[in-house]
Amino acid sequence: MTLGFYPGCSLKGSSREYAESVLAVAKAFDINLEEINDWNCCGATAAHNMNKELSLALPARILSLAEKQGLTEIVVPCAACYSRLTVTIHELSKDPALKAITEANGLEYTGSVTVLNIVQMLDKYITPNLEGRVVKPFDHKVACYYGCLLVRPHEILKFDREEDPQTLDVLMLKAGATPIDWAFKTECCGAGLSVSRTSSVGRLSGKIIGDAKDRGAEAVIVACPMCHSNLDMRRNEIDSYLGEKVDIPVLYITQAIGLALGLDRKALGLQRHFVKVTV
Amino acid sequence: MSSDTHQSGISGLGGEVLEHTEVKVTHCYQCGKCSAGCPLSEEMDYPPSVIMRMLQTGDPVLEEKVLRSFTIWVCLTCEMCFARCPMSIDIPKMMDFLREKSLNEKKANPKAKEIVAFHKSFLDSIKYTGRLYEIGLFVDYKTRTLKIFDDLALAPKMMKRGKLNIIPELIKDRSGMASIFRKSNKKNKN
Amino acid sequence: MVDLIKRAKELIESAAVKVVIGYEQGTGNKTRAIFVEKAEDADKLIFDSRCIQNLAAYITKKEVKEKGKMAVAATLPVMRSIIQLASEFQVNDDNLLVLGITPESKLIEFANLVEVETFVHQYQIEIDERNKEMLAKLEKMTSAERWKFWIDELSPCFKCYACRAACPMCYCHRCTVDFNQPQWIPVPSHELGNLEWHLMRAIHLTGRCIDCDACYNACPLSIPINLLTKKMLMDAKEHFGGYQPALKGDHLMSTFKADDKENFIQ
Amino acid sequence: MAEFEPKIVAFVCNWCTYAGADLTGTSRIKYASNVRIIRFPCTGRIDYMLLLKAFDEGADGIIVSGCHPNDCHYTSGNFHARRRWIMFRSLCDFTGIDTERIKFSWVSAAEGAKWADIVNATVASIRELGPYTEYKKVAKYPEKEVSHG
Amino acid sequence: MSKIGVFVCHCGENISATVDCAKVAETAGNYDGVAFSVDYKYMCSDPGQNLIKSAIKEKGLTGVVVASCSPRMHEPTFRKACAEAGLNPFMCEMANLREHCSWVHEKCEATTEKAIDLVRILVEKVKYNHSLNEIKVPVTKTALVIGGGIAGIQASLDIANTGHKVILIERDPSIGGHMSQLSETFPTLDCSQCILTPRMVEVAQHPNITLYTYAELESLEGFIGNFKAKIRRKSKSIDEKLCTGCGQCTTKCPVKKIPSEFNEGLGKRTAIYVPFPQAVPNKPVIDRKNCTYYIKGKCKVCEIVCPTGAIRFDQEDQIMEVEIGAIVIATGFTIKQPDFFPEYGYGKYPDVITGLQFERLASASGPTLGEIRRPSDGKIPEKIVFLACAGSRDPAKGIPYCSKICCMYIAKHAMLYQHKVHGGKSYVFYMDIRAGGKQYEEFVRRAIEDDGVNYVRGRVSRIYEKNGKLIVNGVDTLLNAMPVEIEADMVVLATAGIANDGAEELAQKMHISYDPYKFFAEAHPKLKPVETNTAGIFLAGACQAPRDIPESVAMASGAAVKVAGLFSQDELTREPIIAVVNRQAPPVYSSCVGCFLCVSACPYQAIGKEEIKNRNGEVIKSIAKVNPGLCQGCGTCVAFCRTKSIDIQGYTHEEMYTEVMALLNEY
Repeated sequence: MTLGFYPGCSLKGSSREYAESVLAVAKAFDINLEEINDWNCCGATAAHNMNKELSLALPARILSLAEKQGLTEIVVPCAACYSRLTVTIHELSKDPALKAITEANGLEYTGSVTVLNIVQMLDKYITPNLEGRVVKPFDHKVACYYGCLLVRPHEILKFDREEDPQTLDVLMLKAGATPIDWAFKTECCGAGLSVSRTSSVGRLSGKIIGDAKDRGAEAVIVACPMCHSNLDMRRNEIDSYLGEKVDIPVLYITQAIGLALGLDRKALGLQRHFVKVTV
Repeated sequence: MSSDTHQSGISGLGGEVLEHTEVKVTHCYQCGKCSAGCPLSEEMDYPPSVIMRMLQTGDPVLEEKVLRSFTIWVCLTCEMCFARCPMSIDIPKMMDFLREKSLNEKKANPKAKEIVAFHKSFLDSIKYTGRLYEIGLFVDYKTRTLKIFDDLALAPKMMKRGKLNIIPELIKDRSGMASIFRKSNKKNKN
Repeated sequence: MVDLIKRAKELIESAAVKVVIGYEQGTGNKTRAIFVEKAEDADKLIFDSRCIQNLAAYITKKEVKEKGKMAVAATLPVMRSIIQLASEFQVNDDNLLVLGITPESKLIEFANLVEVETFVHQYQIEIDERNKEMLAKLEKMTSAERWKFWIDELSPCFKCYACRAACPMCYCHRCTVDFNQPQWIPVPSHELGNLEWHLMRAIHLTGRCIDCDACYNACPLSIPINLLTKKMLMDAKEHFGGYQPALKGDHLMSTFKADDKENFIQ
Repeated sequence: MAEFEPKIVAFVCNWCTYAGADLTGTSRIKYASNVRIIRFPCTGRIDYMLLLKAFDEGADGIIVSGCHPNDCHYTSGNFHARRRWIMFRSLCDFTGIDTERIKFSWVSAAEGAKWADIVNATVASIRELGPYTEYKKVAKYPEKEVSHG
Repeated sequence: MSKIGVFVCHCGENISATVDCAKVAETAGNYDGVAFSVDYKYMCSDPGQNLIKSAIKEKGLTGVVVASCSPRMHEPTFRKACAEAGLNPFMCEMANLREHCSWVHEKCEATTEKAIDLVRILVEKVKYNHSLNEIKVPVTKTALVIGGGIAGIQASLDIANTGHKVILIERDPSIGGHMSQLSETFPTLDCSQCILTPRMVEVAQHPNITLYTYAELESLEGFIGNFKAKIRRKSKSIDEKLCTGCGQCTTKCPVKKIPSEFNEGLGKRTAIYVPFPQAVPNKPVIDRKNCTYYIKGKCKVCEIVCPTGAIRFDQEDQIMEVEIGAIVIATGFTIKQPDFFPEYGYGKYPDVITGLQFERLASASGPTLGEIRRPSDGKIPEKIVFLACAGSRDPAKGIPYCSKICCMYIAKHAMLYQHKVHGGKSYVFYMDIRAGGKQYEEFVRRAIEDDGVNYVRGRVSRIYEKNGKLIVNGVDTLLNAMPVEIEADMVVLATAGIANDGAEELAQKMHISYDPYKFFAEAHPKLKPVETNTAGIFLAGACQAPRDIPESVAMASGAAVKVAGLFSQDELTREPIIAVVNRQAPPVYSSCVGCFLCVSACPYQAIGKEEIKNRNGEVIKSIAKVNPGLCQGCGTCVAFCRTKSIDIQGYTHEEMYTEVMALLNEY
């Protein structure tokens, strides 16, 4: 089976291990992820912070490309890209006037594309026959971290529930893990301020890692490169906020699943993490 | 829309907000749930509910303060406020609008220099390459902010882990990208 | 329409219905209604683009009802009329079987009116472009010009009541014009009587008219009286979010919303 | 020649506007004498045909008035009326009947002064407009008697 | 040919000062159909009235027009006078020459002309008037009260004490309602049950009150004074006559783990149970959903231990039909379970509870015997947080309106907590304190000033559990929206008061209207707060909107008076100003085509279907029919009817048409 694939910038760079693990897991279930040709950046936080037009135009280009390529379902592992694309689809469908933006750029989008975030994709195509395939149950206490962009705004994304969502936990349960009940599932990690306001990120991500640790999590499971880079690469700031060194590794959901499937650690890009993956 | 603004009797900045975002500042009854849940409210000069209040007054002085506030830049659009607002007020959407306006009117808060710079660098990066070129972004951002030494330790580590591309990823239709930027910027100015 | 004929035959033969109402070739290039009561007559049934007469106008007629259960070859407007009539308790599943004809001219038979309703609700009532323009043109005129327009248009009317006869919604046994204590509508067909008759018609059809144009098609003088009902249709949409025939739920004009507009009230 | 004195018919409900007009009287507030009040139990009872009839018979202006929303003695008669007025007005407007000559208002039993204002304002504006000759013209027909039941 | 008398009144100087009354009378005298016309100084005086009476007798008048003051003033007077002279009162009309003419215009030609017009209009109308007779409706002097909470109890007692019969039905096994669950009551802090239970007993013992608990309204038909109600008496599975309420069965019942409704799930009860010790009647019922016998087919312990053999497993629901003249609805309200607030963790954290649960904790008859102990581990909370508006004023997740009672009971809760837990700290997160009411504001101030409750103005964003504490993330909007974090041991949510489940169905059964929130709608927001727009059905208490105890009781007494007033006559006489559907000779029967649009237009559900049958009983036509008991005569239906088949007496098509004609065509 073939699904459309929009990696987004981070998966080509700082979070390539995410891409690697996504492709690896997909492959394991003979799902062919077809990359959108000549895709561009979705504009991320920067665009919608600075310029509404742009924040719609950029994703619109991606969507129209996908449509041209005849892709009806596209998998978008990056929660930020997922959010931008879904919001754009929503805005375009809501307000015909905005069609102007797409047309102005000689783009055409009729609205035939649906966007799947990674959890939805796993849920839809992999979970059903996951349990049978688990060879090395991921037997650890895990804190499933959803962050913001996966679940909010619910009115538009319509994914899981805003408070105390469950899909990741269920998924990990199936992979043999023990999801803990903790308090920071959907609190923000600092996302867009990663570079420009590291101090804030230290505090926000600190709280998250802190609570996960206090409740005895052995790993934090994420589905967003921004969350990952903050929780993984910003450990100095986090540790200094917590006033202690915490070495709970942060894994992408696809990496955890990959491990459960017994895929090669390198293929899943675990070596690329800052915090050594001990689990 | 604008007629709605008129009927709503909301004028000034609040009126503009209504016109561009359908957010009605008068909906807010100041319960403060947004400020209570906002992960960054303690770093803001005015927490979200206070921003709402300032807009409700319709007082030009306060509206000016809003556009010059640090709040609108430190806001992460994590959507927590919207998710929990009893009146379903789309504060993040309003923040987007306020940021854009503040930027167009050159009123961005000086404390937000880095944040704005980062966003600019980010957009420039994709403007030319179509995709984010992280090294380029870093360098550009650092030259903009002269924060040469922050995060300097990070780059090599990332490089070592193959997390950075030496060569930028380029998309073919770069002229297309350029035009998208041109068009939306033109729209933006008026 | 072969399958229509076939089905009509079956229905009559199996005595499932007593009469099938459909279209047959009329004089010249016109089609007219036919009441098939004998299987062999079913062969006369036709259906094509010329069949625009609203057959629902017949199903409330005493003479037809007396025949017993009937089946109607119903185009979209006819089905709409039927639902509206059902909501006004004029027809029901016991005395009516609907042989639907889809906009794609496919025969589709419905087990009951609920099914008809669901089918009908897939389509919005849309005023055609030509009339939209006409309405727009009229709205642009000054009040005085409109007055002149209508007086001129209506003065030739000689109250033949073909419009009333053709309209499925005009099923009342005693129309207000037949009311003479007091004489609401002047009997003679002069400007005033005509104006008031057509105004009253438009009001009585507000919230009920399904825009089938039967009245206009029936008018020997082709007076655009359907513009009046179309206007009501549009304003109903503008002010109350519009309506469509529905078996349950209240009638547009016998209900209200506390926030209906009142900017015209001092 | 003498100033044109418009004929104005007021269709009012018994519980609010009629009582309001009573209050205008008890408070001795003066207003134009052109208006003739016809009492109905409720605005919900007012038949739009009667408004047309008034024009037929030579009225130059019409006032329709009842209880404010939510104050209807019968809870919702005025709401029903209001919805009918909306459609009736737009039909009149569409057929070129001068809607300026039909004034709708809410006058409560406590608004004696408002009633006087409404009447005066209406009389003034109808004076401006002059006699409703257009309608009278078409209304003039030989068999006029027929119209009387 | 009608013979009409016109009587023009000078009202002293009031009319004659600006109107030439003599001229008015003279002109009127010349109208055809006018047999007598006169002007007189004071028409309403005895001589004036006698003038009318004698004219009626001598001239044999068929109609009268009195041209004087407003009919709203003297119509009854003059109609009475006519009646006394043998003329049908509805053949008398009044022209309003004073309020609508002489008092509002200057003395001049035009004013007199107007007066003449006003008289002419009514002379012409009277020609078309019909003699009408007052409508008489018999009254069944028994009231049905639905709901045995404090409102229903009060209404029943008040009606019963006027000497009329009352049937009180309650769907739960005992009366008492929410009030019986409360600990103390604001603003006096007297014990709820201490003031309530005596009344419950009084109800049970009152000779005029028949009490059916575990019973619900099945259906209702009829109209004011003449309702027929079907009541379903749910099977209690016991023979109440034999049961002595000894309690053997409840102590021995093996199923002991059922969450007690009365204790809001904080306590347990058995399958055969009495909801609470002071229950009225104090006799058990078997909860069939949980009873082992009904589930597994064996057990019957209760039957074995019952000394009087009162258990009846095979007992079935009974439907009984009663005739009543009036109904008081007092079905009360319920609370919106706050589980729609995941961020507050209700249902997830046992120590996040509702206000009603707190009442049970604070109540001496409650599961903790009045000690404030948290459900999770029975510890006494050292820090407690109260959240106002947990559902109220929250269009997004809860309800848009203000539940009204919460501000007060929160203050009470905090107070009770401070009194019971010395050294405890309590916080109240609020947005506004709504303490309008006698002694209410003072009460709240006492909580803040004397008992040291910390009121924080702001809403709580979320609550999560950490190390056995409930972390409450709030904000203080009075300190520039400063975040406030409290590590609490227990959190109480002031849940919203909402309409009872099933309110909608009940309203439809009784044909009364309800508001968007399913609360029953009063007939007039200001002037008819306890009436519904169906004559003979009244409202009491929180079924109409959230209400506190004093308000509920006041409403109940109000409703009771309305019922008593209704029962004070043997027959209801009503003005015959009602709508009628015309009838004609066969085969037409009526010009009504039975589209029944009038039905939805009628504000009083007064229009129904009438089926006209032929000799063989087959329906040949169904037409609209107005119920004279329900019609209030607004005439809304009349303006709707396309065939003009429905008309309203006193304001008929002909009458109103004639007025317009007469007005505009001078003689």
